[in-house]
Amino acid sequence: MDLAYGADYDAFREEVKAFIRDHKHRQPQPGDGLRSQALKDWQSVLIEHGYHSRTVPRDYGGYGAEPDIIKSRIISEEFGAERVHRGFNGQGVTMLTPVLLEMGTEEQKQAFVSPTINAEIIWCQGYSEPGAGSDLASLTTKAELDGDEWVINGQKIWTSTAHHADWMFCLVRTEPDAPKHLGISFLLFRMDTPGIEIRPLVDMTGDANFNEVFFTDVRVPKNQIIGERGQGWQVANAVLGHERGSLATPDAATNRLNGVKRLMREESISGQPIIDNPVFRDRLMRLEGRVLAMQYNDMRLLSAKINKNQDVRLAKIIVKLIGTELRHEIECLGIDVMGEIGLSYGDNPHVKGLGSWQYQYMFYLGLIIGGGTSQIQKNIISERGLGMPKEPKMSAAEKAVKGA
Amino acid sequence: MDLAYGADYDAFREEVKAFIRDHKHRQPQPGDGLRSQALKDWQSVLIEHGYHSRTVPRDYGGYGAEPDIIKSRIISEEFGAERVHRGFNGQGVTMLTPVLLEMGTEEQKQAFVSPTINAEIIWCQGYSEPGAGSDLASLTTKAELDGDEWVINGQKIWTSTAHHADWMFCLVRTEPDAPKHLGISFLLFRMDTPGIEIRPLVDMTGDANFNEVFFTDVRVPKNQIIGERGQGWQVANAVLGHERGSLATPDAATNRLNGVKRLMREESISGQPIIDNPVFRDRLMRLEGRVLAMQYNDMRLLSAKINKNQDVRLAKIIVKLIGTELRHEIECLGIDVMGEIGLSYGDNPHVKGLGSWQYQYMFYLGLIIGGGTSQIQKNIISERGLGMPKEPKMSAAEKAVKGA
Amino acid sequence: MEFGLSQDQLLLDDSVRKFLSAEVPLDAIRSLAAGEGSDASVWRGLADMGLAGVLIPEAHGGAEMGMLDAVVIAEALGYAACPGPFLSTAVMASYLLKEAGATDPLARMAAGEYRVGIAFSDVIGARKGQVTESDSKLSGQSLFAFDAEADAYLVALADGQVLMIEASEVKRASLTTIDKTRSVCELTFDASPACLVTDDMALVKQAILRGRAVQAADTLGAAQYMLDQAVAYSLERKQFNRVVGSFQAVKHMCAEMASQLEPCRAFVWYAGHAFDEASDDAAVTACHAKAHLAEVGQFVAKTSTEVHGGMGFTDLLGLHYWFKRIGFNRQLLGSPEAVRQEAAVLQGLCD
Amino acid sequence: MEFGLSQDQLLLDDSVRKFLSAEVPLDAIRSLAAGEGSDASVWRGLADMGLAGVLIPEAHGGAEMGMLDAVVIAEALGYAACPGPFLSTAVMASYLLKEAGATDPLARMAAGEYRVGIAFSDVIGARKGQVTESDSKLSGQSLFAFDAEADAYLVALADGQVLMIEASEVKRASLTTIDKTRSVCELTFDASPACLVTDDMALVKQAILRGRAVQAADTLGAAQYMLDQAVAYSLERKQFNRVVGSFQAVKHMCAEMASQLEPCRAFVWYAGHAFDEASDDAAVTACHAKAHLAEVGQFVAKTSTEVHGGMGFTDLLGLHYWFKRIGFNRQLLGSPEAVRQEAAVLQGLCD
Repeated sequence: MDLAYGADYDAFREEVKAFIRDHKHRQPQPGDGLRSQALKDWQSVLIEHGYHSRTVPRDYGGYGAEPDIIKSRIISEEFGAERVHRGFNGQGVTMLTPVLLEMGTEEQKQAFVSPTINAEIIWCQGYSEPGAGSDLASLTTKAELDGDEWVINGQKIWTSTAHHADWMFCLVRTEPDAPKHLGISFLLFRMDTPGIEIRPLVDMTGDANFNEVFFTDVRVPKNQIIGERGQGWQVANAVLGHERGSLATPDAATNRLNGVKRLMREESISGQPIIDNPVFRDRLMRLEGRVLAMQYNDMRLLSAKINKNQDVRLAKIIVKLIGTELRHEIECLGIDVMGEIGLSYGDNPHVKGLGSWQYQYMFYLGLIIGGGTSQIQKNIISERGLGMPKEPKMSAAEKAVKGA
Repeated sequence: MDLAYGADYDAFREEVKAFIRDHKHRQPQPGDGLRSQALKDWQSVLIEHGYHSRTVPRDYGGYGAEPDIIKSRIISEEFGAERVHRGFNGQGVTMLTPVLLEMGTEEQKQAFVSPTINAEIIWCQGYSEPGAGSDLASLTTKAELDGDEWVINGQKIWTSTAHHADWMFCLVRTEPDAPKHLGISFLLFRMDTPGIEIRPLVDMTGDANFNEVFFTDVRVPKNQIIGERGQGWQVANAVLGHERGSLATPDAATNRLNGVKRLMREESISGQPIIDNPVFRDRLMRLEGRVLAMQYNDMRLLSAKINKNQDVRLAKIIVKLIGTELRHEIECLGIDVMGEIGLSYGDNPHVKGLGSWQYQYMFYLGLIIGGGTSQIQKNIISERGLGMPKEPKMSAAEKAVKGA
Repeated sequence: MEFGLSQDQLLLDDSVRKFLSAEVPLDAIRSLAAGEGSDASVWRGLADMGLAGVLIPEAHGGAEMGMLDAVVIAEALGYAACPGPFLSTAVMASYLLKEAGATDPLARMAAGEYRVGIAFSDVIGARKGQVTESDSKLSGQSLFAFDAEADAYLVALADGQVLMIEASEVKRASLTTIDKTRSVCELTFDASPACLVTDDMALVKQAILRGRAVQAADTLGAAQYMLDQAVAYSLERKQFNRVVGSFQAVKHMCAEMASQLEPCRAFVWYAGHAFDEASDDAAVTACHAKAHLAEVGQFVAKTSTEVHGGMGFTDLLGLHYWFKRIGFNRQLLGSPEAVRQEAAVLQGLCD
Repeated sequence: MEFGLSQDQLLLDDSVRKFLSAEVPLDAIRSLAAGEGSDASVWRGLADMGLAGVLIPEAHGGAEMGMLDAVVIAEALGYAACPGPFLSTAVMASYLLKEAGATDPLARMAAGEYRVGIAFSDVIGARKGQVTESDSKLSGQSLFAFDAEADAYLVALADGQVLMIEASEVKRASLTTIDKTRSVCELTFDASPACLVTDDMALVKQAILRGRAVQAADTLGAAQYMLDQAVAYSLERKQFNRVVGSFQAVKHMCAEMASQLEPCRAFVWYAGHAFDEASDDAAVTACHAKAHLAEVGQFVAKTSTEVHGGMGFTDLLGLHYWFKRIGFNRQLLGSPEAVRQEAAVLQGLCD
């Protein structure tokens, strides 16, 4: 057990600190949007210094460093501690870029990587469909080849940045007769292609965090495909795992827990500081114990990435299930301790700097469901983590009876 | 809503009170066993006055009253309040007697009912088998007809009074080629029949609350069968439902909760009465809310029995699941509030009059599992209570793969 | 002996539910949530059925029913996520004004023409700054008053005085909460003239207790709706070639919801009945019912949303209106912890 | 940077587990529970491997390892439900005597020849009547001392004084608890001569904290055993023509156990390590680890038993020894509520 990063890394940390000190004033301000010059400039500065797209090769506009998890962690820690803008990290950056680098043609890499990491192309992801939430293999949006073009018809849902995006990377069924997992292709296309309609999908928070996207005879050049026809499932899966882990980071949970703690110290009900209420304090401490467990679990995962000598399969696949649930419960405590005032929402002046517990409470319920419901997570944990059998498939006869 | 029982019943209650006042001194004492004359005498007195076997016809040795749920309830309340011995209520009385009365031949009723309710024959029940816990239909103990006798081979488990019993009522497979539910018969036989071996089954409490019973060529006269060959499943099911409800009565839960409350008022830790600890008090109150819900649910069930105009199917089938879990948690609080002393067990002097929380904590875990695990209960509730589909059966091909 | 609803109560339940399913469709809730339309016509309709005057004596134009009836109505209102001042005007204010002998407004309240809101923050859980009274004039702020459209408010001070004040005499700022089917506001008093209704703290406490019993029923209704929806949705929606309701995990989630919820029905009935019979255990039962339903409701709200998968998270099915109503009930008139503490105090287990 | 066990620690873990699986089979636990046999040979074996002296300096014949090593050992001991005075003698007493400079007994303790028990009831949660000291003589009762076979006891008084007393000087009554793999007794002092070890309350607290971290690891090990058994049993046992482990409900029970338990591994490692590094958060972490493992352990103990169905309830598989060990750890050195309260005090959140 050695929790120190060592002298070289300490030096690197100083570099990062110095960078932040010197450049902090140039970061985008709250009002600056996705399309602002301020964001683009900041993005360039970050890439130039290796604090964004660090391992993307220089040939494609990145910084070109070797992967180094500890350096990534140090950057993350220092930017987090100083609350400095991390640059744009949409789905194009986090999910498509690795796919392009691994499976794209040279031409595709040249065309897309640099504009993507420089926030010149904003992407959205078209995976989920209304009939295929936890079950991507049964997606039905289809693309048929007509001359030199794919013609797409169907619908996507849970498309988070569709209304801001320039392009979409999308899974479509191209071989309707192939077995389910083998008939899918991975296409790229512009969002202003005729036949695309975007409808915002308002959710329980009242915001439209997601969209539905409808395709009617959308025509896409034949070569805008990553990988081979029918390999889209494999292409997408190469990065899907990445998404699942990132929904529930223990750092954020720690921050929110400390937020509740602050709230309980600062606020009083009937003249008594909330922290003096032993029942709420016990709930707080109970949650703190759970947060600590996830925090050290995360350090173990980080260490396993660096040292590659530990089996952390189980420690990894439980993070989404436990982490999202934990966040949901932390937010619930934030609500409960405030009594009636805990109901405040939106423009209610009592929401003030306390943070919107109700918003996060609902948003984290969304995350418990999204990216594989808790039920799917438990299936995965029992099957991949504990070696238990898969759900038996129904016989054909029964499908006929139960289906339809 | 009318919670009064009415004048007639008030008069009946007075009768019961008077009986108790006049006869209490004759009840069996703690040392009197199953075979004691004291118990038999008391049993006679109870039957004679209609406080036991109340609805069993006089021809078969009972009191011969019409069923009256309120009177039963009043008897139960008054005997409970005065902690008076209810007489012997083994499985012969509660489970076999109704079966005999409904499905036995006249000869069988004459032979068995009176000695059973008079505690002259003690019965044990042979349903469960090691390979068929929640799945009675797959029991494998078999009986083959050889001349005028059934020859039984196999094994039973969870046989609670086997070591005290004179007779067993037992489910055996008599038609091996019939569909699973249709090949079972309901037999009666003496426990001293050659070929029966009883092994006590020690459980986690340290006691042997149950037994295993092994049969090797046990020969039983052909006519000792209730119902027809192959109908044993239907015969047994006629009374099984009765057992499930009785495992978790809210009155007992209320008593135990009041026990914890008393404990918390009487005991102190570090000079502080436990009841002054707000965290434990909150747990107590939370449990009290849950107990009250079950208590009024029980009144609703009672009322439905009397008035027969309410649909209480769901209210009824959830009792075992919720009731056993609730008891388990009440016992847990009894342990937790005592700190290290809460670990006391068996002959430990600190157990004293406080009641053995640890024993009940484990015993109720047994009841959560026994008589249909919580998983089976939830299947039943979702299927029968909410109309959701049954588990799909595996296809024959898959059985071949997964089975064996 | 009959533990259950009378024929009259079953008819009441039936007619309220029929009215609500016709008059409060999801679209009406959506409009109200969007700040369009009002609950005025629904409230008038409910008043025409006698519901606004459920606790008001016939002599004052009310229906003179009991708390069990109020509980039956509240369950139906919760099931429909119905807006309107039932809790404030028809239950808490009606009870308090009647008991205090301040019967003047009762007839108009029963007719659905006069709404009386509740501003009890100082008693429920005071924050910095309390409302003070001097010479029948109020000063200060009441942070959390319901409803926002009331014609007048009952303001409870920490010392147990209750005053009634016309809405026109106060500055009223509407407060956004998660629940758009109920309205809440902040009242600011500036030597505002008010009228003493009572200085009997016991009446305030009793009004709050009755409010809690009614709220428990409201949560029961809302949670029952969410359970019904979850079961129905799970039998429609398919994943992996099966209706999701055939998966054991989903079946067990529904079974757990039903198992926790079903006993609550008898519980809230008794909570109402205990007031009608003036039973010794009425106060403790009301607290326990409120706290217990808050916990069960939260479990059902979350679990039903999960059974709905992504659809549960969206606005499309409108399920969240019930989720939020249950969340609102959880906090209103005291969080579960606070209410359980009171149940302990009522039993003499602590001060 | 490496968060995890060193090669040495992995070897230690491996060798302890091998030793225990050979020397502490279920039959040995059964015998001990039946009051037959003793843990003497196992303890001697563990001492030969250096475990009895894990925290004792080499100068005094110990292995001079650290708290992380102690945690690794404790997890293995819990997994095997191994009897013996590891917590009392090897952890709490070793630490306390070493820090207090009372080094005389250390060599014999490290050799496994001298067992020192812990009688801290008056500090952990005093009942009526405390132990008093006068002129180096003890009077009164210590209600809950572990272990029952110790050669001497450290007795902590409410004022922070710790005295050591030979077992021969006290009246010792063995106490039955649920857990037959550990032994507990009641000590009665009657002006019994004892020897002052320290009057530094901080040392008592530190010893308790170290005990808690080690106990958390013991629970982790025991719970991991119960999870492993549940998965294995569910893949063997058939019902309704399927192995029960193929039912989604059973799979999810196992998934929930694993999800709660797995992060505890890193948690207890850090709890041990924090003492070795003298980190500021060592005390809070130890409390949290102990309380968290108590809750997770209870969940796993119950759920694993349920997965085993009726077999889990019987003595046949011996599963209940682990169930009870987890239950024992839950209460020993403070119930979860008490320990969480201490975590709050340590952070200055309350007095």
